[in-house]
Amino acid sequence: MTPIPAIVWGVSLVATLLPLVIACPLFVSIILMLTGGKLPARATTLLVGAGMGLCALFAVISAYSFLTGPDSLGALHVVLWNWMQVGNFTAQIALSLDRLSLVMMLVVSCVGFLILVYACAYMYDDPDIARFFAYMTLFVASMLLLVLASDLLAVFVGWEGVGLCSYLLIGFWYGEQANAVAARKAFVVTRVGDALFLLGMLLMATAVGSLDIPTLLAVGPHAPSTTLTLGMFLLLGGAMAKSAQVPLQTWLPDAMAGPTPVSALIHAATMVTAGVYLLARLHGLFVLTPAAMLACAVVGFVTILLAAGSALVQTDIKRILAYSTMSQLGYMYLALGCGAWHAAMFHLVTHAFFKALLFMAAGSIILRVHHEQDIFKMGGLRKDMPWVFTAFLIGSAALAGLPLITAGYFSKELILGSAYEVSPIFWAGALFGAFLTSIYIFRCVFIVFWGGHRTHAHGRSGMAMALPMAILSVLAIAGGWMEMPDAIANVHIFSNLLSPVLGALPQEHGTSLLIVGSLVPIAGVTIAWTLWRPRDVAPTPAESPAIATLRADWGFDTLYDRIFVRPFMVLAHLNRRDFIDRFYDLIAALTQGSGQAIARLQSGQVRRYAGWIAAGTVAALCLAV
Amino acid sequence: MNIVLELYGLIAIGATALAITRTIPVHGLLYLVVSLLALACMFDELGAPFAAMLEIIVYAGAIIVLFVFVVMMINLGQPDQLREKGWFAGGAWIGPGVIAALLMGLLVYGTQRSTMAVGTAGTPIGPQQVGLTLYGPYILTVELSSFLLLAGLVSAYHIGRRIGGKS
Amino acid sequence: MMMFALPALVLIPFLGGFAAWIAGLRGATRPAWAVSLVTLILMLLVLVNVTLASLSAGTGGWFAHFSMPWIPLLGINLRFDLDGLGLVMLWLNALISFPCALLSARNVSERAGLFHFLLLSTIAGINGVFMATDLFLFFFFWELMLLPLFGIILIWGDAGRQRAVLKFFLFTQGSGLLMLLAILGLVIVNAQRTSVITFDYFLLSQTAMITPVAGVLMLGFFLAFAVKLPMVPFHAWLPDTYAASPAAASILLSGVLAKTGGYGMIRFVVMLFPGPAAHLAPVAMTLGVVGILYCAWLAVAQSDIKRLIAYSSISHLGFILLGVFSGTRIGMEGAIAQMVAHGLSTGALFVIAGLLEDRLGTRDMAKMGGLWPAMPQFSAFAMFFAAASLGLPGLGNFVGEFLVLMGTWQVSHTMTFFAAAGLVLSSVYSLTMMLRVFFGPRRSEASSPLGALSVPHVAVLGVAALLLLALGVYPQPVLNLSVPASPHSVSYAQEQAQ
Amino acid sequence: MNAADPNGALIVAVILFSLGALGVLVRRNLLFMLMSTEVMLNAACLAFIAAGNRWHLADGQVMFIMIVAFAAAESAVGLAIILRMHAAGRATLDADTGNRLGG
Amino acid sequence: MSFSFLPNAVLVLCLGSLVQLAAISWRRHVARDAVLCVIVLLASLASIMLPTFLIMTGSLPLFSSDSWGSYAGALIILSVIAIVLMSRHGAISADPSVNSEYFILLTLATLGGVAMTCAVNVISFFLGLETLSLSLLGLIAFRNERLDAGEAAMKYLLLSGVASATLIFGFALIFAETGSLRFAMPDLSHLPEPMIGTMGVILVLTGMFFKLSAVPFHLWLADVLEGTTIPVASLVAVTSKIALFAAMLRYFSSVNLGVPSAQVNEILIVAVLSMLGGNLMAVVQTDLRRLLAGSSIAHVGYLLVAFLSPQPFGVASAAFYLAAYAISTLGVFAIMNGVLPQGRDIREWHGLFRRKPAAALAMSIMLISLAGIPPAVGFFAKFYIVAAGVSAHQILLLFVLILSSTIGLFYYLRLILIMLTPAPEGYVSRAELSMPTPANATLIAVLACATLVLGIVPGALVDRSQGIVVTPVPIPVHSTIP
Repeated sequence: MTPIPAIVWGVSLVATLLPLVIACPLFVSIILMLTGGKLPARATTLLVGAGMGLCALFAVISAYSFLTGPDSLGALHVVLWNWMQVGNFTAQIALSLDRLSLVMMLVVSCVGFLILVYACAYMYDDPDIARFFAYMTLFVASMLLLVLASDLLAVFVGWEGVGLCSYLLIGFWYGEQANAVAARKAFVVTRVGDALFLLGMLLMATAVGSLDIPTLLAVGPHAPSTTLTLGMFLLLGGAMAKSAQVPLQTWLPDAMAGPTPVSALIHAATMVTAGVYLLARLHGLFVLTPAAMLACAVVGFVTILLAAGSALVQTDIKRILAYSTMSQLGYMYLALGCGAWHAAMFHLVTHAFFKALLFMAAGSIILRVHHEQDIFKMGGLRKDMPWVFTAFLIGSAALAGLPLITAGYFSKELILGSAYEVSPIFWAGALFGAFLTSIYIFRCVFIVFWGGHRTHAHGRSGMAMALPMAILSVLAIAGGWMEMPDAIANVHIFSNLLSPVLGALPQEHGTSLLIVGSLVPIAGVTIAWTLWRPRDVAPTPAESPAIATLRADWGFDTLYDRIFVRPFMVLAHLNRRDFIDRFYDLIAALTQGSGQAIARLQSGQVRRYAGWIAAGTVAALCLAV
Repeated sequence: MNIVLELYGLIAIGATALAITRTIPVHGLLYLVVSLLALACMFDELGAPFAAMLEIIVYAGAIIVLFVFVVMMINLGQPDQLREKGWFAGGAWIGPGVIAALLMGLLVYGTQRSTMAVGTAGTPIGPQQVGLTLYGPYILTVELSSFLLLAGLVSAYHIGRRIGGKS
Repeated sequence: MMMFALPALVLIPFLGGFAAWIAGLRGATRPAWAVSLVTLILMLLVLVNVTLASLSAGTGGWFAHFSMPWIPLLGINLRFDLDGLGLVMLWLNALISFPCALLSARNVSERAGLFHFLLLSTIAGINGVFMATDLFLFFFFWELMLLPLFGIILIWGDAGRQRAVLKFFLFTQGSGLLMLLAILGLVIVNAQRTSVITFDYFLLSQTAMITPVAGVLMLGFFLAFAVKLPMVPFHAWLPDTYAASPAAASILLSGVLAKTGGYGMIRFVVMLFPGPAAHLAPVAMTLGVVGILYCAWLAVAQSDIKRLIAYSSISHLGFILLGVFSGTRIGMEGAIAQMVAHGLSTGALFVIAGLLEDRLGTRDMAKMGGLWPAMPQFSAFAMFFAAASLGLPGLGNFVGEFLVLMGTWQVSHTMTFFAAAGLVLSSVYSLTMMLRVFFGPRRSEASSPLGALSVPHVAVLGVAALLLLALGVYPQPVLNLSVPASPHSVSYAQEQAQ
Repeated sequence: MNAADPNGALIVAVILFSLGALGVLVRRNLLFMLMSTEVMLNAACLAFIAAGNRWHLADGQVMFIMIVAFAAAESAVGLAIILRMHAAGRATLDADTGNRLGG
Repeated sequence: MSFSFLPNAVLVLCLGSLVQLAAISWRRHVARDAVLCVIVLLASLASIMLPTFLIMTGSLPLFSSDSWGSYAGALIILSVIAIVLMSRHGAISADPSVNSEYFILLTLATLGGVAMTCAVNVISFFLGLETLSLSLLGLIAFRNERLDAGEAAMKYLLLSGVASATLIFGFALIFAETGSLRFAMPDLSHLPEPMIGTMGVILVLTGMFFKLSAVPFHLWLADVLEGTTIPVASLVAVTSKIALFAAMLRYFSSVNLGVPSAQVNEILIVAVLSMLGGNLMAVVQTDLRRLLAGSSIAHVGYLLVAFLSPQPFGVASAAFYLAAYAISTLGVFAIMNGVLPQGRDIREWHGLFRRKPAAALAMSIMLISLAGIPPAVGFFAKFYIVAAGVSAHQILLLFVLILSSTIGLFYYLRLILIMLTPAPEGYVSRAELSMPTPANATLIAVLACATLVLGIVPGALVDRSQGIVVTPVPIPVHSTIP
């Protein structure tokens, strides 16, 4: 019998609102797609604002009522319908809300809302604004699905959905060939990870019989450990590609080709952290596979350093931020690898705040200096745009992790502490990364905002851009106060929130680590000041082959190009006509040739014909002998 | 063994070999007549006097004469003879020679293995016996053979007739 | 009523085709077009009727039956039976045939009547293939459905069609003859066992055979279907043929005709020879994987958009092979879902390619580029179907590919790994196509005004998109319905006995 | 009269048959080719007569008569064709040259 | 009890030819002679159904009256009727006033063919065969002012002379070994020395293969088809082959061809060579008639597959295939004759669909039938043959059959393709489209309908062909003198 899809509309408010959280942006997107750009810009922005506002509102309400509700420590399950059911395999489209997904949902919807408001102003004059927001809202919907879905396969829908939107948005200004190429690159590289993710799911589904995350977490530990390890490695591979971790990081810097709000939303605040979120959700399984965890930590560790090194020599403001994103994601992976789920999630949240802020500020700058992105062509913007300067400074401080006053400080300290727990090498490397971070971001700050004018800024950032920046500035500072080490203040709001899901916060460490961790950013800022403080001569980027390599992502791009892309393409072009086809042509030619030969027997000379008859007879007589 | 039969056979073979190698058609035809006469003698030896007579009368007498007529009508001259000679140059013989030799070898090999007992042979099958058989069980084939000849007649008549502008 | 519905599904399009031909004799395009459309709608109504009746019969069995003697002396009957698989395939055929008829108006300006006759005859033949359960009848339709297509491609095709069509025909007919051998071999073996000459699928399925014989016979069927599907290395006919075909033919070819191969694999290889098929499975699956990767790789290098889609199509069809031969229920279901989804998505891509060729006068992607602003709506559709084709979750193709991979995983991890690598490559060629055609700066050659999409186009593409979306988010009805019925189905045997 | 040996006659027939075949293969003159086919027919006649002798049956001679009838008809038609071709303008009796059909 | 009789059809044809002769000797009138010819043929066709008129008891059996003979005889007569219908007076000869002989020769050829199919004695077979050959000679050279026709006739004459001589030499060897003129392959295992018998059979096969134009004895066919007129070409390609194949089947009906032996191996090899050779040869031809010659050779190969397969499918499938082959090949020739008589070069056929759609459609149906694609009759015929082959486990032959029919598809389809496409640039057409005569048009229509109807509803013909049996040739009471 045809099973009737089990649409269980929850009786509770949360269960009703949760699908709506996803549906709001989705509907906006569909409306924008169907109207096909015929809506005026104002209507579009209003629609987007309303849709996203509702989305964020629903998210907040449902979060509130969940936390105050009866099962706030557990999870709330909303089954929408049976997706597919073949044999004993079932996949459902179901949403589940627990404290982890709640945090992520809030980040996505609220930060998303802010960025979209900002984008309304940023993109107002673009003729394709409707398309832009169609993609953006679709992205938010996909991201929310990724966050809320209860079944890994449904997570994968969101996972690929955000990938597609990312592709579409990177290539939003498709008129430039380079943008479209960058978009394709981003999609294909993350697709490598997606394939690994898919394989991991197949493995888990076969081993466990379901992809439902609660079931996975419950039944998964009983699976053979090799299976589990392999599965975790595969999922880690998928997560890494999405989060632009070494060695699958090459797409992220190129992804800056998209409009800046895109970079803020997708390539800083939300999508790239999906991997972190996924691993955190599966931490129950992850923790059982030390090899995968170690690999995760190493990947994070390497990425921190490589990306920070690259960021140090970039000239494009957005690329600096892109590398910094990679580097910061590296911290999260390091934390995950070290089993510090809280730390990873906390850094995820604070990073979302300050990196979105940085991108918005950078976007404002770019918009006001005629789409100039080279920092060496800017300068002295401090006076032209004081508010943007302030916002950027706050973001930079948080990124650098200036002690006490920034959100980044607290989240980073949490990671450093847990890294030290696992290995001092991790700790030292991460610390060095933090040092580099403060250098490169303040290099950017000093070059862009101090010194003489090298470009002319115009206009003002409107309210729609300023307000989100202001809110995020506050969050970039105050967000950290949710969770403080005992040495400073006994505030554990964040870890308490997540503990029911992620387990208790591990033991804290002495203050010595904390002090070292606090001094390093300050040292970095000082060095940056000595190197790039305003001088009479305009600063120029240092040039040497080594630096060029560093700037080009340590040569990863070239390497991949040489060993993967080019051989693949060259061979494909060589074989464009398909050698198998040629083989059939050969057969055809043989047929034709033998036909010619046989036809040539008919020389028209009757003697020869008779000769063949006689020869045939002789041959047949030979059979008889 | 019958020496006479062998002798006639040798004559027939020799004459035939000469007949097919002549350059002048009339010479060839004359050797063919010799061959046919030798064959007729063989028929007689084999106890078929009626067939021997027919061989001489119809074959040598009628068919070969037909050939002679045609040779006369076509009237081939000296150049043709020279050309015929040229065609016999060495290489032309190899292929046909090999095939014919193989054919002969295989068939002789086959017939040699046959142990043909001489049954009631020796008593000739005279014209009367042939006549009775021909007009007895085979009467219908006689009837049919008339249509064979009719077909040959009509064909030859039509082909030989001039049609079109030249007439 | 149900009794005659099955032959009606063959006869209606065929007779309708005749009517269209007659209607088009005067030279006007419109009447033939209208007759053709009415015929298709009529066919659809019958199909709806059959479906409704079938749904009440539950899933997994045989729904409808028709039988009539044809050549009684040889045990050949006009026998049709319908199961879920057949029903789903019929639906696919019906759905794909609409765009072929609807969108033909533009390309086919002369001899429209003939065109519709040939088109509808092909459709009738395909319907027959999906229902025939007499092996001779099946073979008859199998060969018959190609003939009108031959005419369509030859008369309305592009440059190079002669070579392509010959290649197509030689491949399919040659392999078809192998299948004929196998059919007759099966019949003779059965006749030797039971001393009854019959071509009946159900009776033949009970033939007890020693393994080598069964294996050889199965191979005959397998090769015929492998060529039609096509499986690497028998794919060489496909790109040429697709490229040279007029839009309607390439839609039909890629959308349905290739699926007859997959259908045959299920019904006549796996179901009829379960044992030998299991032995063949590793080879077939390996070739499936090779096809997925090799043709995806070739697709990347193509500059002709139709060839690109053609190679991508072969690549996707590798999944069908993989699923069918995985020997798992889930893989089989996946293969069926993949057939439906691939039919829709590739069909739509060919609609798009045809339209591009129509508007730009070229299929060379080097001469396209930057078309999005000129035709945004159209480009959005293209993006959608490209996404479907690269297996975006939420769209139909993903369901098929995922289930196939899942089925394969239970058999071989290595193969699954390589097949999944095909997903990466599919994103490469799909996005390369988007990049070269729609993105980037505008090429001067393509600067002619392109105009908006016509209503039929929007309708066709929209319906295809909706169906893909529906299949992607709620594939369960199709998965439930499309369960292929076993020839040994108990309930059916009982019904026959009555 | 001695008993004739049909076996020896058969060998003579075989040799004659091969000679006829050789003639057809080696000669380019149509007239000689026609003659050679007559030789082959003769060989068959001889074989029939010899076989008739072996089994003491008149059937062999009956067949001989039929063959002679056929040979006469065939050579008549053949010669007619040669004459007609000659008259229609074929220059020589060479079978190898002047062919219009073939290829 | 043994009895001798003349088959009705032979008798009617004999009388008919005499009537025709008498009519001519009275006054020449071409149209009347054509009609007379058709009447004679129809009468002989009708007479096949009737009981035998003329029976002579107590004599040697010369003819058989089994269903195989009747079926093949009917096919022969029908094909000749078709040939008469497609004969146009202007085309048969330069001077239509002499065409009366043409019809007599056709009657005589039919007579020979029908006699062959019924013959159970070497002498009657030989006479039938040579009557057919001599009539064919006259017909081939009928346009005797043409060098082409003369050359074709000459080639046919010489080669058929060689083949006939070989054939009767073979009979002579068998006669020498067995003492019997029974027209049936001798049971070699009962001979003291089977080799000479085997050699005899092989020589007989040479003669038969020559007339059937099986590879490597096939070389004359293309030249003859090219050199003569279209109706005569179809007579050569269809009628004479049916007659010979029917006789050959009868000759070998008494032995089991499933047992390997020299002659079975020869037939097998020849079948393989014919299928491949004929098709390969046809692939490269640019002259339509030579192409059809290749096709015809290939079809002989297919027939030999049926030939080598035992009952029940063997004879039935051969019977069906002969009919299918006759219908389709005659159809092609009839269309050539009616629409493009000068269309030797296949490029002349470009764009026929545009210029003469009905004819092009009919031509396509015929070609599809020859290629063996449904819904034409050739499809079922090939199916039947393959069934026969499968039931006889002729694996090698079947694979060759499949391979060669795939090659064959190529040129049949290329022809259709040519008719669908306009002529290439720069090709100057020399052939003119002509309007088929009403008789020819009717013939084309009938053949096209037959191709389709028999293709879709082959049941009736299958029933007919399944009922066909070749009665074994009776062992005669020796022709002792009464």
